[in-house]
Amino acid sequence: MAVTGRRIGETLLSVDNISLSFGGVKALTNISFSVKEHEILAIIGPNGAGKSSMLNVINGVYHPQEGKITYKGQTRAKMKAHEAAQQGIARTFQNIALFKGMSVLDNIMTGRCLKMKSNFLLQAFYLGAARREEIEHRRKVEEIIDFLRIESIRKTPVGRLPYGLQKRVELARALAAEPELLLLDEPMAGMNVEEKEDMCRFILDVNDEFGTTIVLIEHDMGVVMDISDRVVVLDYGRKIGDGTPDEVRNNPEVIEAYLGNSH
Amino acid sequence: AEEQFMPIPIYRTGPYAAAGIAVFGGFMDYMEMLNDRDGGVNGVKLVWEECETAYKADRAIECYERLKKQGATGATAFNFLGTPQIYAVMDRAATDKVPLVSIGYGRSDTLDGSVFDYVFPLTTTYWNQSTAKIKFIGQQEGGMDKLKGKKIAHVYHDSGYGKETIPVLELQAKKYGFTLEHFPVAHPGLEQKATWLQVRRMAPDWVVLRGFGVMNPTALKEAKQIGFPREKIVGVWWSGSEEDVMPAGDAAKGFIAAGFHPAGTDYPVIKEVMKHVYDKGKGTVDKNRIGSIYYNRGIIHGILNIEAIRVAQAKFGNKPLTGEQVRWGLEHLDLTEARVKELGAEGFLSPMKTSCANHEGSGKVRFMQWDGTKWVNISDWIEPDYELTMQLTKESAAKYAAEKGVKPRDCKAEDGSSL
Amino acid sequence: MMNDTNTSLFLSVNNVEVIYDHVILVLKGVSLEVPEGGIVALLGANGAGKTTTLKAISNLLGVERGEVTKGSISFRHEQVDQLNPAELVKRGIIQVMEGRRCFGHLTVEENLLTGSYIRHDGRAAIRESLEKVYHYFPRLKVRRLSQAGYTSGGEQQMVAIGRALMANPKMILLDEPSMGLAPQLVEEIFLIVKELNQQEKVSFLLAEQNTIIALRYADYGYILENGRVVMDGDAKTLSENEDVKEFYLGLSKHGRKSFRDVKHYRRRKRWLA
Amino acid sequence: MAGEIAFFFEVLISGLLSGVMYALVALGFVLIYKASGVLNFAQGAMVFFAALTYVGLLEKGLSIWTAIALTLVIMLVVAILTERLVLRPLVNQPPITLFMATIGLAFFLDGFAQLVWGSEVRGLDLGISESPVEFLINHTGMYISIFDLVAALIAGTLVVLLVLFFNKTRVGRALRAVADDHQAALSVGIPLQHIWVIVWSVAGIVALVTGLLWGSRLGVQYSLTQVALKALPVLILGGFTSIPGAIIGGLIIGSTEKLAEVYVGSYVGGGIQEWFPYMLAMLFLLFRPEGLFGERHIDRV
Amino acid sequence: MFYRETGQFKSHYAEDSAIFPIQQDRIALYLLLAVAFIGVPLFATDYWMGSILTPFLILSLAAIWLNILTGYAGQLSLGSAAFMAVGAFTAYNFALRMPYLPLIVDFILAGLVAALVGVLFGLPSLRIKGFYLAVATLAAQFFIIWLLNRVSWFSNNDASGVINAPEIIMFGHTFGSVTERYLLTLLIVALLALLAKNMVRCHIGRAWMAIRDMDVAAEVIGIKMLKTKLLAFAVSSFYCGVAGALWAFLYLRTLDAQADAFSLAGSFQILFMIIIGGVGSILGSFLGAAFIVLLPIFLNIIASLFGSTLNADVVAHLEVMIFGILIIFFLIVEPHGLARLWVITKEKLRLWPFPH
Ligand SMILES: Nc1ncnc2c1ncn2[C@@H]1O[C@H](COP(=O)(O)OP(=O)(O)OP(=O)(O)O)[C@@H](O)[C@H]1O
Ligand SMILES: Nc1ncnc2c1ncn2[C@@H]1O[C@H](COP(=O)(O)OP(=O)(O)OP(=O)(O)O)[C@@H](O)[C@H]1O
Ligand SMILES: CC(C)C[C@H](N)C(=O)O
Ligand SMILES: [Mg+2]
Ligand SMILES: [Mg+2]
Repeated sequence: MAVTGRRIGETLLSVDNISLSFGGVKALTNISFSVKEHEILAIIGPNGAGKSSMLNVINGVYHPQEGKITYKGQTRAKMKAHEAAQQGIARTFQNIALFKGMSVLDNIMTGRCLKMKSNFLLQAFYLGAARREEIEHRRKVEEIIDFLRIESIRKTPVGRLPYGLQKRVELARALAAEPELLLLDEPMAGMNVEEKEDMCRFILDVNDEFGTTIVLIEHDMGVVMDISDRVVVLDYGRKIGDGTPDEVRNNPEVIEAYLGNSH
Repeated sequence: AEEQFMPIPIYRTGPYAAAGIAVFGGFMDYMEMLNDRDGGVNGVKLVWEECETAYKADRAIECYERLKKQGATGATAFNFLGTPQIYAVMDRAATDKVPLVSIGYGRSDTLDGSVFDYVFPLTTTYWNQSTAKIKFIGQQEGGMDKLKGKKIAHVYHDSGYGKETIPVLELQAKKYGFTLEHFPVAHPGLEQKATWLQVRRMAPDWVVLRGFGVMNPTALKEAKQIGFPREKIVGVWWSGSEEDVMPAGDAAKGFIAAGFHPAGTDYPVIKEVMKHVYDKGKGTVDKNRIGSIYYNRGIIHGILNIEAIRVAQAKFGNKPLTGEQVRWGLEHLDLTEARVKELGAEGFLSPMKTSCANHEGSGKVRFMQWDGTKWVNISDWIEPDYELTMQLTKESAAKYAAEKGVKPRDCKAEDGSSL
Repeated sequence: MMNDTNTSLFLSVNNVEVIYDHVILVLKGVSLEVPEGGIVALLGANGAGKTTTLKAISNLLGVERGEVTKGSISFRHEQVDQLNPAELVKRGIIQVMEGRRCFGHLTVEENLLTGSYIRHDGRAAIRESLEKVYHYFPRLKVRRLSQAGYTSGGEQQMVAIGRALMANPKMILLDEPSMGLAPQLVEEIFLIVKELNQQEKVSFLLAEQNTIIALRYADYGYILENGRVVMDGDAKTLSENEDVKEFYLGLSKHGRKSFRDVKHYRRRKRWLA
Repeated sequence: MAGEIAFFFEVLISGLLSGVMYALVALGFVLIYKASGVLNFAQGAMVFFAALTYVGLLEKGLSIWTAIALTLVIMLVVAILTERLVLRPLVNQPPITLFMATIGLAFFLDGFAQLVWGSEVRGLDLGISESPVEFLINHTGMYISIFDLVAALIAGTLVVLLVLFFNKTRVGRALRAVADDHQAALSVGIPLQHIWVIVWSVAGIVALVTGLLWGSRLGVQYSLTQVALKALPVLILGGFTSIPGAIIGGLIIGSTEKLAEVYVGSYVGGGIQEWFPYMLAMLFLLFRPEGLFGERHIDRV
Repeated sequence: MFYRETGQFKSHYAEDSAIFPIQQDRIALYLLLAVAFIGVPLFATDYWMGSILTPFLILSLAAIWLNILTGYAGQLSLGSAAFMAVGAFTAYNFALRMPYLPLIVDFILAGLVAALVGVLFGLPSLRIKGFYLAVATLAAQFFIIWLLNRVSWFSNNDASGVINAPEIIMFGHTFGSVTERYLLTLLIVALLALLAKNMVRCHIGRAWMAIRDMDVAAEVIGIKMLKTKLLAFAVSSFYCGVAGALWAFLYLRTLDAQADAFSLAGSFQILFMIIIGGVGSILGSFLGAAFIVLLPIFLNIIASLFGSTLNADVVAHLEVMIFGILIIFFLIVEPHGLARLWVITKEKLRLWPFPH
């Protein structure tokens, strides 16, 4: 189902022959796939298949032993996590990685850290540029807060929020960086249908309105099949499928390894 | 009734509590005795208040500020029982006109009363004591000339207190031609193996020990473990209390320490204290501590501080006195043989006399040896090497005066005294 | 509430109120019952108070500065609100906490063994339970010597459930068991639940977001909103309720709608009236 | 043996033996760290408290063994009260909070011990000789004291016993679980309370042994609380969670600090053993952030 | 009832992100400042100003250092006192050797040098975490003090190592009296506290908190670990250095590398302050300092009231015990410190008289 105003473009990211292992455990073996601009790509696979590890490789948390990654035309074997951020890759985490001691607002504001330039002395005196900058970014963040409809919890410490809202705040934080590539690790885990619907809406809107490319991991096949343009299937570190939702749905190997017969 | 206020900046807690409790205990008991026996000093009752310093300079400052204005006429004089505390409070005391009394400790150059009006290192400064120690060692070796070529190890508490005597020792090493090595021991001095191994390697003829608290027994034990004879270790008087040797048990036998007063209860003044204080169910320490070195030192504190009040009363009248007035008293102490006897302290306190120029007043030191159960005197009163220390004192005091812009008093003119 | 359960009354929660930090009122009088051998689902949106309810039962609130300020909880006719968690586990109630909460530094197998701490029936019996867990979750056997902290999210979830099984419980409080599990595995877990329920007579109270599957396996359900039970009934009845269909099952009158088509505009829930 | 070489070995060996004494203190820390993930600041105070109670009881005329038994009972009571009054209300709080609570406990024990027994300095004679072993002097020229050898023996035995206790009982596993996550441990039925009482009691026993050995060295007095400082570098070097780590760390720290003091210290004015162990431990951590045998910090997203 | 924010609407984000968004709080603060700057000098005795409030303020500043470092940036340190010593000796040596520099410059230099040393000892934090780091920072504590003590150049070759601080002359004025010194301290501390507050509510503060709460996630967001951590060490050590200089110049007026405030005990004391006061709260630094500095003194004063009835030894030990008990008590009441207790009280006040 094509959505208006969204064109899938050139390849934004491609991973080539990535292999990653921890001690004896081979988390990823020879994985290659690519992500196109404005696309929503889902990665699925059984537990422990290496999906999260794949995201970690893409944004530099893990360094693969083999293979390379090409992002926006630049090829590299390894990068630091904050470099990935600088290049416009943002993400959320499977085990929520919010900053527990801070309020929702502050958490989202940290998402804009790369955009804040004033030096700390100015900040200390809260003068001119620093002050303007704070306020200007605050405005931007408030837009995101409105967008995700979390106005009422702005000042709440994130630790007190229920799980689902935390996930939403985490998304907000990632969005605050205005990323080109957004990596979402199980953004809908632990939500009921109503909340999943909301979340899907947000993801689609982000993709639509900001043209953000999205790679997401999700176990809810309903969601995956409905919102993604393409699906990559991993199984114990190997890629066993790559194609449109329909193709994947009917791939016998995928059915065998992951979907089971109920879907 | 009229009252004279004495601040008691005690330390009952921390690593050095044993010293604090006993010394101040003796001090307070002595005052209690006077109150009970004589109704105070010439009709002026003695009152006091404790403040816990934990042997810390910063808390000492707070105690000083808290107590300095207490009582009708303010604090009589502060006895901090700690060199760092004296350093820390010195300038304030001068400004506030409150005397500081440091009996057997403190800053050595404050002996020079023309510069340090308000500080009184009564009995003996560390510098003087140190020269007496070397003299004693010389005596043991059979003459100062025998010191030539001898080796002395200086094991000291690595603090302002411990370092105080380094310059004097250096001068003496030069003068008498002995080799000197310094071995610092960090506070509080729990672990000295490496130090004593080095001492063993140096194989000195004598060890000069300037410890405090737990550092002392530990040093003695280590000495034993490396087989260094304790008879060749000479300690400062803050190494020479029962508390310093008893924990070392056997290892302390034979150890020699300086002293400026004896242990024991066989002195009229102590008997008086027992009678007027302890027999009436009062008293601040455990009865069996009476007569210990620390306790007796506390009695000395009492005698000297109160005597200063008396001297000052003779001039200013029998009423509560200000610190400034007591200062005058401290500067005009004259404890003659006879006066000491009157005080019931014959053989307990050596006679002394202070002056404008000399705030120390006495300076004699005597050495005692631990026989496993008690301290035994093994020397006569030994005079320090004034020639050497006075020179050093004058230089150091002059430097201080220059730095601080203090104009030294003309003591010649005041009472004809000079260093 | 349930009407015919007096005979088999097992776990019952009466009008419980919970306050966090002395100021945050979260549960506003929740009552529910689990019959012996029953599987009861606790449904509700984020923040409704499901986790809090479970923790109130297992008495794990204390350590979060939460407090049951009203109401009572009884298990097999015994008042249990004052018992500490270890006692509760001994009596047979164990909770599988939300968010896995594995002991990161322990290996997978050690994690499982911690679950048998309260047992005194000998090594052999414990060994047997361990094998049973490995039988249910073969993946864990493969990873048994890895530190749990380094296993994948799903693997950790299996560890958490397996660990609870190791205590041989009579009643398991399962908090979001399906979270982060692959669909097959979700199915499997519920099958395991059913199996334990039928063969070993273990009762379950499960807080679950995956309403579809929860109602398929549960006998009875409660819907919690804002700290109150707003609806309860047989699983069947519930799954036929219009609101439940729309908000929890994602079904509209015309069957399942695509996630793509959802609009932000939505209908009001009837029970919020 | 030639003088200098013999001296070197003498320094080395005395260092190793002091290291054993440090390890003894470190053990107490390890126990509690293992069980709660917290550095027990009160360990020093416990050492002092135990030793003081023991000599206090001796002074009251008790025999050695009754005094030891009674002290052990008292340490058990301390453990129970600590669990009940301090730890239990603080379950699941961040480690730093618990750490602070142990500091409060340290103050309390310091004060309490002296309140009951007074702050006089007391000697403690265990009847172990401090003299150097004649045989070694005669044959190697080295001065190694009997006391040190006995202390090493006791410490070694203690370590073996503890390792057995923690590896052969289920308590060991439960302990580590508790250290990882208090709440989760509770949820699987690990009785935190018992575990903590057990561990604090064992730590109390270790404190008594430590207190007796160190106390007979230093005299039983307030400064005993400071021996804890000697244990800290040992801890980070060996790893906070490892009992063998405490011993190995102790040996390394003890020997290197003595060697450094003797061979380097003299060139820079001495007293470097105050900081040398810490520097060494810190540099070591740069290569192994969890110490020799400590558990790695798990960092995952 | 009266503590309400109803009726206070915010029309700008600037207003909302002000330090005290609620008007009552602002008024309270102004009152407090007025009391501190005007009331205290008018009515308090020298003893109070010089021996209680001055050290309290300086220690609050030191507590701010540790709070920035530990509370905000999550790096536990036990070397505070040594950094204070660095500051004190730096200021002293600049004052001694470059007497033409204004004293205020000496203080700033004290901070800067301490910052430099802080960064140096902060480097290991890139690899070492938690209590391991804490113990490793003891290396700084012992090494620095040893060095200051051993190299007598630092203390102008004074034999005892205990030296007097020079007169405080600033802007052509000699700060000789207690009141003047108190005011100067207050001014510096208030200013630095304000700066600290600004920093922690700005971008840099959020970056610190982020690495504290979850460093991996922080890095993924784009926060540079190296720079942020070291900046935390630098900024906080700056505070500590200034605190040290103030301590030596305005309070003790002596310098001694062995001073208690510069010793390990001093470091611990500062740690106590932030834990009791509230980790991650500037206000907490002040509350904690008040607790730790004032409580023992109050206990001691109260104890001296019993002086005649109770054995003094007993009282001394009771004091220590009660101090310990109070620490535990407050932790149990509120593990996150006094500042948090304060916030909760305010929250309750807001609801009062209607609970929940
Ligand atoms: N420790 C706590 N302190 C303060 N508030 C809390 C705490 N834990 C939970 N809450 C609050 O209690 C409410 C209910 O939370 P709870 O975790 O029980 O919800 P839930 O139904 O389990 O939600 P989810 O589906 O997201 O897990 C939430 O609003 C939450 O903010
Ligand atoms: N840092 C690590 N150290 C050791 N092993 C790891 C590490 N990270 C991941 N692994 C292992 O790599 C494998 C893949 O893990 P990953 O988290 O990528 O799985 P996943 O596909 O995200 O699974 P899930 O759906 O359960 O989250 C797992 O077996 C896991 O245990
Ligand atoms: C009891 C004390 C006065 C001795 C001490 N070490 C000092 O001189 O400072
Ligand atoms: Mg994953
Ligand atoms: Mg929940």
